[in-house]
Amino acid sequence: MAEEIKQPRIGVFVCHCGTNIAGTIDVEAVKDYAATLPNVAVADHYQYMCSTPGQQMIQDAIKEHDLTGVVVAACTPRLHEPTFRTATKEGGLNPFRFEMANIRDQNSWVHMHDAEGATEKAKDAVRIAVAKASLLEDLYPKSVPVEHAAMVVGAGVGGIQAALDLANAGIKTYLIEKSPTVGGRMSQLDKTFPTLDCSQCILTPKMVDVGRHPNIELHTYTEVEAVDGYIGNFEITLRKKARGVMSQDEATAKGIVGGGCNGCGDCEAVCPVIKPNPFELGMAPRKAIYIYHPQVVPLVYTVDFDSCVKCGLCVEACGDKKAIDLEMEDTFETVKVGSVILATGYEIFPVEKKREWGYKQFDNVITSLEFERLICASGPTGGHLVRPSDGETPMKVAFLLCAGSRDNTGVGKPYCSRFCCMYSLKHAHQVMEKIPGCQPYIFYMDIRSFGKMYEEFYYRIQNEGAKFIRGRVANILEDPKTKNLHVYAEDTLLGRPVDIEVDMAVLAAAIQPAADTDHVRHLFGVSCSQDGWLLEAHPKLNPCGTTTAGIFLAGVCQGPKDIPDTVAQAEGAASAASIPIHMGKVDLEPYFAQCIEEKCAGCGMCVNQCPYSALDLIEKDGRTVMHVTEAKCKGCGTCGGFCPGGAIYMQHFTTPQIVAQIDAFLLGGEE
Amino acid sequence: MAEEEWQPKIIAIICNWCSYAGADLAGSARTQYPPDVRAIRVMCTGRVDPLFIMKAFADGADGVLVSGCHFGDCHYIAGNYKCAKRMFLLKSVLKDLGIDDHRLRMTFVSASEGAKWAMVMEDVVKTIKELGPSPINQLKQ
Amino acid sequence: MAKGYNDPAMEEKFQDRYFHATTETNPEFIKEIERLGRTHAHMCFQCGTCTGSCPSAPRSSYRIRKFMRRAVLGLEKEALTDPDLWLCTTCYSCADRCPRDIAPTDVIMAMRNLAFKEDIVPRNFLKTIQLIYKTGHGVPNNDANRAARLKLGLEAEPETTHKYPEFIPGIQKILDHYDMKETADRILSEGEQ
Amino acid sequence: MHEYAFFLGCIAPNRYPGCEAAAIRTSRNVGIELLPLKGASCCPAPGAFGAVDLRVWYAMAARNICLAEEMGKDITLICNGCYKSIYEVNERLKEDDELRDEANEVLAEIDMEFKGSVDVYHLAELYYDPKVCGVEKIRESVVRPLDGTKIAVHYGCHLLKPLKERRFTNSENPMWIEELVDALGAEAVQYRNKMQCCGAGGGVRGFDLAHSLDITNEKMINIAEAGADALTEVCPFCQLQFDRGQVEIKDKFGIEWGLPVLHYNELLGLAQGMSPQELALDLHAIDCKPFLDKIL
Repeated sequence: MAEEIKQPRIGVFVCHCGTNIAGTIDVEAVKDYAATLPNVAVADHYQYMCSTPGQQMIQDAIKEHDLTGVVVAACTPRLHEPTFRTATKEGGLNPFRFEMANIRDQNSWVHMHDAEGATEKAKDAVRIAVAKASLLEDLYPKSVPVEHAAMVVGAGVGGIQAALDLANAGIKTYLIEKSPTVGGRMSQLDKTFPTLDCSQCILTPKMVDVGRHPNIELHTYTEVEAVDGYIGNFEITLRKKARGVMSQDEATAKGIVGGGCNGCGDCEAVCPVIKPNPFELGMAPRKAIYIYHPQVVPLVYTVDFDSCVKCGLCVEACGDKKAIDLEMEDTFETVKVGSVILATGYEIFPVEKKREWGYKQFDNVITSLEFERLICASGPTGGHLVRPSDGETPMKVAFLLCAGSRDNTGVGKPYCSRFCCMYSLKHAHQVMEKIPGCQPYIFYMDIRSFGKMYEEFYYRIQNEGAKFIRGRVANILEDPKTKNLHVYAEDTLLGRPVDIEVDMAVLAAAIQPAADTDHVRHLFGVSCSQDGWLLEAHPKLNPCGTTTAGIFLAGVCQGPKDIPDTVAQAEGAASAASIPIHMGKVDLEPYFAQCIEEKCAGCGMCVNQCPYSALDLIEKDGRTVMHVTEAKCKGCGTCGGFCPGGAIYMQHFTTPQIVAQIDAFLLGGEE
Repeated sequence: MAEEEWQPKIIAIICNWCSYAGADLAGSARTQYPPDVRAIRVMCTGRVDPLFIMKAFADGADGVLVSGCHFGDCHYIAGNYKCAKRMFLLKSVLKDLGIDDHRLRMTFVSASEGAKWAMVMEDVVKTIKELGPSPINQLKQ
Repeated sequence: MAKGYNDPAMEEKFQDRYFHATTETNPEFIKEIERLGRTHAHMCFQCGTCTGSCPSAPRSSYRIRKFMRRAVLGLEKEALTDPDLWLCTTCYSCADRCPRDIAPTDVIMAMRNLAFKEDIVPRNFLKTIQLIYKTGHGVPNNDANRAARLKLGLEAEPETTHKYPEFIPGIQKILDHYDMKETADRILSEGEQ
Repeated sequence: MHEYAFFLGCIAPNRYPGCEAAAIRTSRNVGIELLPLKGASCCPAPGAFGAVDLRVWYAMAARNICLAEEMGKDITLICNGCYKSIYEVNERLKEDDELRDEANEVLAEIDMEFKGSVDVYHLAELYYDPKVCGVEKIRESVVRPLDGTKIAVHYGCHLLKPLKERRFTNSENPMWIEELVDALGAEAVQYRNKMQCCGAGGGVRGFDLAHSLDITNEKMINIAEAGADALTEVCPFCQLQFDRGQVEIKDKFGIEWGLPVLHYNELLGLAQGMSPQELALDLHAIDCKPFLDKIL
């Protein structure tokens, strides 16, 4: 802390960012002003400070002027702090002797019409930064080893892909899924656009792979209970929900030779309790002991303890396999991983909230996901599309796009759900293919067929005879006798209101984050965007990362995407998540708290403030003082903000540094 | 200087993860707001020592804004709760000292709320302009 | 743009039907509409939910979406002189269903206000103004009704301006503040000439 | 006893006085006292006046609200058109300083000031609100159940829409007036496009009568399909459109429906034992006798 006291010598570099900054702020004036500030040894400006010549300027100036600190007034530290720290280091200074003044994102861009005000604000920002830079010290990141394992939360197609990539890269991977089987939403779909290959056919091999990959430890019917630790060293507690049924491995572990569930289904046959199957969206029954569908991975039955009457018939039927334990309880397991990928997916917006379309009011109004099950050969009707009201084959079907998407009323979702246009085209194709003479009507505002071969698919469906009506549906009314539906809209291209009587209407309902997303993101410390989707670190340059080091995102949990985009992002996330694991160690930013023992009264009030249990009281030289476990400290500074004796030294955000910033703003500047 | 319209001195201490990112987002979206506020970045509002704020007022700040994550969204679990509690207490201290407690404000702006950040800026500047120069500045003169 | 044909019928028949965005439109129109209607009409994306909800659309040429378009583009004259403007029953179904959270009905009401300033207004509206000016009521009492009221045990005149005519001058002051009576009388008398 | 200032409007007292008489008596039976709002005028009609100059609409409605503010009573009323004007203007002036100042500038000329001190309720919503009356109390007040009758309900647009500016939560398929009808012993029947407009509003009845009647006629087709014995509503202007409108429909289109149209208060009056004479049902253009025969 207190080696040789050297008069600070600061170099200030003002960036033009092309015209982004220089178009509003008088950079010349800011540079000239900086040169007048105390401790400033050199001030300069340049077109693009982040460019190679810009960085070279910093390196040269450090040497030429024997600088002790560097200030760059440019964009935001959230973008280029790493760049300039590297330049500072290359110039021979400790990288933490760099400070940034944000004069673009929080200045020139938001005060575009107030050049004078913006320039004054930029001068103040530079003055504040110089004040801090004058007090910066050498800091050394703490290097910690990384656990050679990863976790993927959510086993839809995104989670499956990410887990397979990690596992194939030689990383032990825990794949966590809250439902009894992997597969997610994609396993509920019939066919996929634009290739029309069967969803299950392309997904099942991957589902099987995750079930038997030697590097993947699959935990279905399991939820994340608690998360502790930091990048490289997450300790994650899993709640393995009581399944009521043991797998063959679990049975073997308990010494039941040849026992455990082999998926024979004898239990299901005798179970007297019938409940709707959520996989079939309630359109087919299941028993209290169930599997969602025959392709489940793992092929192990699950007892729904909410509906089980514990009659014991299943236990009898299971016989010597002894797989069923109706007294089973939740168990907990803690695993250690280096990085985590969240792939928690989505659910359908409760479109009955948009009452005008009559979902859940009229039998023959269904959602697109229900349509997928009804048209699917393994679905509740064996792939025969029928009207829920009477089981008849529909000959006219209306497809309503943007059912709750692009909706600013506060009831629906303001965003585009992004894949509804394409699957609705696919649905139109399917009804024409399966039911000769069946006429689909697609009510749309815009057809967003943006992907590879998507526009061509639109062309094909139009050619096959689907009728496109450019108008959003105003409302649907049911003919009380026939249960047919009247769909009211305006054909905006024709300029006439339309009333089309159809047998069935399919709502391309908006999607929203899966129900537990908020809970999961809080566990992992990940932010969300305004719509509740998990927030990426940067929308363009870091779409798989989050602001919490070591946590990555894959698939729809980050925002609506179709299967190709989900898989692509999953592979990206897997790659990103594998980097620290392959490096074997990570550097933690050295923003640790330190105890100034002379000032510490040992009151211990800070100990309770720390959310990470990084602080303890210890006996030292006959006194009680606080002690920081650096690996646990994440540098929030909550202890430092609280300590009544000012005995906590928050590295890089020290009290003298912050007070200097405050003073520089309020007391410094022109007299 | 004195002849011109009075420019309030307002300082904002904002957290790195939510409000600072939200302020950056207002920038990317080019949402315009008045330039009166100067920001100091800390990792978490939990770092905000009440003494910083007292120092700012003693130095002559007309207003102080502390802005962090929404409750439940703190990058460090609960630093924002702890800060909010301190701010609440501090407000009553300010009142006792004869400083209108509206001069100190705590807001919660997430990384995705650029527009809200701009609204906060508008509102803080408006509030402080309505309150006028800090009584401490008047004393100093 | 006139073509200079000597036959006015031909000039009319072949009149320029291009939409001239720079010369034909009034940019103030949408601002006035949004001020009066208190709704962000410029955010309309022409989905047609309004027309699809409209009880007048299937029995007339009235297309509320078209009026929204005219508002957005500033086609003031075209909007205010179209008699369909007066076919809105103000049922507000469009307002409840608009995905952009606009109230098209209030856009129509704002346009009607602007039309009234141009003396474009159906006679029935003016007659209502005259009745209210005179009696305080748009649908005033009559002798048959007075008799019926007495039979019911009510007073012949209800507890309104009918029973308390001393309130009528106050109402007239409000209407006079906006020159309502004067305007109504003038437009109606001009129509009779 | 809950006391309210009773805003009469125009059509109820001047065309269907039975509605007024019924409202006063039926509400008293369920614990609501309606006090005369002396000197009230036209609300003013939202379609007719809002269309020509919204500023006048605000000022005139504000004057009516001021009368109740002077009484210190919340307002209740029995007409959807009045509800739109009085309720909406009250809420908007409370929220929007600019609108309020503009209205008060005019009101100052007649020594009045809008303060925003009262609330506005439709009597039907008070009937449904368990804190004031509630369906059970309505049911208990019935002495002559309307057993065996099928009644179609017309809510009317301005009661529920625009929904964002109302206390209600559903303008697409509400059922609460049906509950109030069922409480009288009648069967509330559902019919196609229940929420469609009666066709009268926005000045259309005066501007293009045939157009407005064509809308009404579509409703009559749908109601007839459901086999209703009568139609009930909570708006005298809708009542006028359905009742006299049927005569006009016969004149213009040659179609005769003969469907009795009764305000909910008239229906409630019958169920509470009032005679057709006490409700002046003879003033209705469509003879109510076929309906009355089923219950008397």
